[in-house]
Amino acid sequence: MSDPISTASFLGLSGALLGVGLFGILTRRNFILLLISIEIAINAAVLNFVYFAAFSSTAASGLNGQAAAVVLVGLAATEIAVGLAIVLALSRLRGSINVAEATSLRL
Amino acid sequence: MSPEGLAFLALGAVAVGTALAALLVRELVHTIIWIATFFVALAGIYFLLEASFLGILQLGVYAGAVTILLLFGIMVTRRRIFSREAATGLSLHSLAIALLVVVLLAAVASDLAGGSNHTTIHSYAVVDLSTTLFGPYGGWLLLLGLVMLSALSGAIYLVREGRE
Amino acid sequence: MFDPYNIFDWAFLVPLLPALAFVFVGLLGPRLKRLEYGGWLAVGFGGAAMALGVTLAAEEMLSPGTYTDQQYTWLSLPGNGSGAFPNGFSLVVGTLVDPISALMLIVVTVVGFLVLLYSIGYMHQDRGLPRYYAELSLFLAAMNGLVLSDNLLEFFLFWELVGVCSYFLIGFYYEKPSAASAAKEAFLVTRVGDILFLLGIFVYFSTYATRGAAGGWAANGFPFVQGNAPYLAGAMGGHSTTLTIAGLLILGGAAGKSAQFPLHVWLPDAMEGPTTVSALIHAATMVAAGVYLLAVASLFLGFTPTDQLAIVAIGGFTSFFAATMALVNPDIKRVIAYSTISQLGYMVLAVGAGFAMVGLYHLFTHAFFKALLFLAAGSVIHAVGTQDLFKMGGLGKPMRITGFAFLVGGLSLSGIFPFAGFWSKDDILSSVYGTLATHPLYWPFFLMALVTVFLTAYYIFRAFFLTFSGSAPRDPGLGHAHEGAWVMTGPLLVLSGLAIVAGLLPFAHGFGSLLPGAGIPPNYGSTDLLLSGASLGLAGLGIGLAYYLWGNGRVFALADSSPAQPVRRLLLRRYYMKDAYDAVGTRGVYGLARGADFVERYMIDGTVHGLERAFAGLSDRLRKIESGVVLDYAAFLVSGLLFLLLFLLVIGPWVASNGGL
Amino acid sequence: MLPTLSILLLSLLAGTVLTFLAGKAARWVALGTSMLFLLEVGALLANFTWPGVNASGVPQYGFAESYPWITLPWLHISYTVGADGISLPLILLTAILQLVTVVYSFEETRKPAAWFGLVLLTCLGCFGVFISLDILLFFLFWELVLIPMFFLIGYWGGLNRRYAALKFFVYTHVGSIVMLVALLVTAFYSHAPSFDFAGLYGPAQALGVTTQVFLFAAMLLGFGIKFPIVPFHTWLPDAHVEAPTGGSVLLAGLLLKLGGYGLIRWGLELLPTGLVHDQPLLYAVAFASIIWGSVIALAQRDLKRLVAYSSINHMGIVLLAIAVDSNLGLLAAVLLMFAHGIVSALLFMVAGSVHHTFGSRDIASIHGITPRTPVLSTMVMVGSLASLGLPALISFPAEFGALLATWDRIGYWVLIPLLLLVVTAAFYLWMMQRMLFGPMEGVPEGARDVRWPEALAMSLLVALTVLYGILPGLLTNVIIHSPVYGLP
Repeated sequence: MSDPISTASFLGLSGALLGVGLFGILTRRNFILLLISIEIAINAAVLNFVYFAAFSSTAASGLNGQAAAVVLVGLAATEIAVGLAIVLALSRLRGSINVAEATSLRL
Repeated sequence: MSPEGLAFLALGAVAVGTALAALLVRELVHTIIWIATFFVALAGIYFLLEASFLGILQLGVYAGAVTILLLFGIMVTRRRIFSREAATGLSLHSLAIALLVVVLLAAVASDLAGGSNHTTIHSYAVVDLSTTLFGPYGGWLLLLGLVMLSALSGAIYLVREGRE
Repeated sequence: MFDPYNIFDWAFLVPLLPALAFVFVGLLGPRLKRLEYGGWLAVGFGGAAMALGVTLAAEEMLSPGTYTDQQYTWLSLPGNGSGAFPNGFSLVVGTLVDPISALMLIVVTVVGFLVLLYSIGYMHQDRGLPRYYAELSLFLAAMNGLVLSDNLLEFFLFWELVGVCSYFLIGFYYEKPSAASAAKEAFLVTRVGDILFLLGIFVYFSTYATRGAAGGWAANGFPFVQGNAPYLAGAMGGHSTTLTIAGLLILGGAAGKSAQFPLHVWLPDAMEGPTTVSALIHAATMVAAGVYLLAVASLFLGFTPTDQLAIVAIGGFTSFFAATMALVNPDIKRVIAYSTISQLGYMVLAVGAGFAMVGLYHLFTHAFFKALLFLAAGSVIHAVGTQDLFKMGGLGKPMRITGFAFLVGGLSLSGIFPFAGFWSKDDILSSVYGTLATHPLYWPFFLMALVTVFLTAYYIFRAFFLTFSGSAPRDPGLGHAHEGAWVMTGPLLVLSGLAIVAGLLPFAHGFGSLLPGAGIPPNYGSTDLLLSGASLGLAGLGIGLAYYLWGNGRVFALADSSPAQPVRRLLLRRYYMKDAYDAVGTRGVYGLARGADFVERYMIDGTVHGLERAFAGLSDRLRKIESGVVLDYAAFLVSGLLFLLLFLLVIGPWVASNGGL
Repeated sequence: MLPTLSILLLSLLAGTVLTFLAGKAARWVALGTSMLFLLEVGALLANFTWPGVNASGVPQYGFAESYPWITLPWLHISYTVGADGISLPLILLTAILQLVTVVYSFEETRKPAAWFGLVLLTCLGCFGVFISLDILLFFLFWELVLIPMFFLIGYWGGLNRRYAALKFFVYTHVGSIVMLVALLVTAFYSHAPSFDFAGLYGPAQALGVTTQVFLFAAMLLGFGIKFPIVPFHTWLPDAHVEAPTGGSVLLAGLLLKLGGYGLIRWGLELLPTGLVHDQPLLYAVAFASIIWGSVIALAQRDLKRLVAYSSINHMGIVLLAIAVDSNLGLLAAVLLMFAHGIVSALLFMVAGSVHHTFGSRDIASIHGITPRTPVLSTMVMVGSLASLGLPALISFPAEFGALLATWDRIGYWVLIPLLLLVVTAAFYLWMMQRMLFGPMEGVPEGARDVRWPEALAMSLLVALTVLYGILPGLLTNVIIHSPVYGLP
């Protein structure tokens, strides 16, 4: 590779994606959009793992990074599954999936 | 600028753009389309980084499974698929907070990375990755499997019929 | 070791017999067919105790010496060779018979038995007879135990027990609020003395335990062994201040028990109890225990000159002070009670001046004639049902024996030759007189004691004439007076006999010579004829004045305008001392307690409740944050992230640049 | 060697479980259990020999047992139990009070199985505290005591019982936590090899002066709340007033002793230097408790409150006796704890019976009860006289020893507790004057003397009061078989 992609630009990309995710988490009231925002944030993190795995100095640490990325992807998928189950239950119970209305966490 | 650099810029721009679009559009179904594109763009970046296994995983799990799941979620919770998400507009202070986080993060990262550039992209054989996963990470992988299993049963419990 | 053929080893039975009577009468008394049976049971045990006590005393007189018999180690602590009690110590409870305890033994068992007998008649209508006899038996047990104690701690133990018996007996008629109040007052005032006494014991004890390397006391507590005084002074080695303080503390204890100024207030009020109780406890025995303590302490522990002056001052002043209050009192029992305080003052005076044996001599004679006076008064009260002298009168004819007994008691109290009181009182005055040359500071107290002779004769004959002279009671409402049964007159006659001869009993006059050893001045009571004549003259003057004012049914009334009226009121109000004590005790201490209670409820607990409210309020406010809205939680999450980043960026480097944590 | 103490613990545990399950027969099971336990404790006392101090100066224990429990590289926690002259009198007290409490409340009708079970459980906890020689075991039993007592007050208590139960729980729990922290810091700061007493002994004593001073002060606070010391005492009157009689008996008789015992076992023995340097603080706290308890008792109208405040006064004397740090002082402290256990139990029973009989405990409105209830009045008198320190009754030798030891250490300061003895006498005598004597007043028509279980329980305590008052040597000869002997 003659023209490597700079670390700064990569971090900028993943930072930007995290920002988008956070923005979604803070503003969206629709549960599904909330889930999507979380996914964006997680993907930003995975991207970091993959990038640093690609440029790591030793093969072992690079493989570690990729392995973490695999685990993360698995966890994120699980989270989506549970999240959607909650969406379903919520809509069945309340007829709405507006998270601002689900306040039963309060004592 | 090398073709890889150009490709990275293009894919990065697509990723940020589609992510934003997914959150800002009014139709929920459009959101799904945008987010699917986002996942694909990320997969492209992974290929670019020669992490082909992860790229395929990204395509299969996210662009495929997660997208379909989200679509199903929308279908069963909405009477009409093309219903408008109650627009919440663009909350300025939320945006500011998010930007602040990004800026601070960038500052921290620049502190850590020191702006140094690497020269070579390592590519790893899938065999090595699987050896790593099932070797030192075997326990964690098992744990992940357990988490997935319990999440699955939890999900089934949550959506089972007759539960009021 | 216990030797069954040695009579002194059986001394423990003297207190034990009445104690058994207490148990039997207390448990069985109320269940017996007739309440008197319990009384007779107590009389029987009391009689046995008297027989043994008198036998012991006789044995002691025949072969003088100190007989100790230690039965039981009460409390022991092994020594570990260092620290405060290197030898450890063991507190022993045992019996000790020596001449002075033999003397006391006679007084306590004889008067005790006579009073028990007399009570059969005096108390026969009372529902609480079993309780009365149980308590009286317990008192006798404790008093005998006190007399036979072989160390200070055991002494204190019984000292407290007689105090509590006195408490119950003063409050015998507990339905009467005044009796309940008097009982409490007696207990509390003597308790003040007891506290001082206890501290005195501590001072002696620890001084010994720390310094007494030779074992002796350190190992055995406080045996009343002769000749300890020099040892003690040596052990305290130049600690004459400590010795003085210890002596003053002992004096404090004695003053409480023997009702000496300023702790005398309880004794007149103690007359709320049955008259028999007054005769036994508040005249002959318990109140004399204070004098006994002082005598024992002066013989075996030793007093410094400062202590002696204090004791002389208290004794002399009290004798005069109490006599003045007796001058005007209208209550026959209270007159005798003040006289008791006054006579106890004499004894204290003698002991303080260094003549312990003289003080004990007076204690001995006083026990008989004062018990006699009380029992005679009891006979009168039993017959007419009042204690008010101004309602009585003319009782001499229907109650000849009682009148005779009272007369004998009065003459003895006044110190008329050859009654018992003459010898002992004369001994006190002359022996103190003998010290005046070397101790000029004793002068005022000697003069007070001398004037008291006149006052004593006057007030006791005032009571005598008011009661017995004249033709008929002044209050016609009084019932027909008649003499009591033999159980009442018998003891009166026996005591009359004793009141006449007690001073002459061969061992009594000069029995100090029976107690050889250190601590007893070789020459006491040099009979000074001039002084004897003076005191006889004063007494005669007092009797004459009493006859002039009150004899033959006369009643002397002070004019309302008389300048003596305020003095009379002052004396009737007992110099306002009881009022002052009440004000301090009731209003002062109780007010303090109420104040403290207020602080407790509203400040200490208030602080606690305030804290509770503050935390409850805080948590009320904090829980509002828990809105339950997921988005809010997300916002917290992001804030946490922000904080973390800020920390990494700002605070971390700042700390690092300032040299780390 | 038989695991004696474990057998006792298990037999008591079995009895407690059976009582909970026994339903209507619970009272008989409880009676049997407590009688058996008393017999066992009697046998324990009869067979007790003290092994003394080992070669490295660590005190040993009779009936010692030790089994490893949790073993980590840096932490050895064990089930270690044992008894010596300090704990045995208190174990005896536990057995006695358990029996008399069961007898006294023999006719309890509200959920009897739970009542008797909780009573036994409280005693089980106390027994555990007195035999534990390992920090964790000690703390477990210590906390175990709180729970049944919380329910005893909270369910069977008076009108304001929930407030009182909560106050009791919060106060003592705060104390427990401070105590636990102090104990753990002692263990970790000294790098002790294990949590048991023998492992802690040497390292803890070797701690620096400053550390010991702070640790001992923390223990004073932790154990002191149980004592209770002024100003952390206000839970006690409230808890007593609201507690049922049996609860009060256990509370005053046993729970307060846990504080004293803990301070001796873990404070005085492990941190002697800390004790010596904390003496001014200890004296101040003890004097404050003595004065405050006594003076406030004078202003009380409620008989139970009065007795509760007198408890504060007496436990102040116990603290004083511990503070003087001498063999006599410690002997007196243990003796006084035993004495106070018996006497306060008697007095709280008396107060309970007064309440049952007259429907009120108000000293100011009940007068002259003696003719109507002679037995109860006698008990009031004996209890009061014992509490005010009359010779030939149990408190006297203890108070005498405590005050003599105090005099020996700090001289004329002893006048403070001595003078307060007068105040103590004053409030008891005043109470007796108003309640027992004078014309009868405020006595309901049907008021009858105490019922037999109550009379029996109180008579037992009176007998013990007299027995140990006349023969205190029975106890002191046990107490000296302990580190008491070695103190300066």
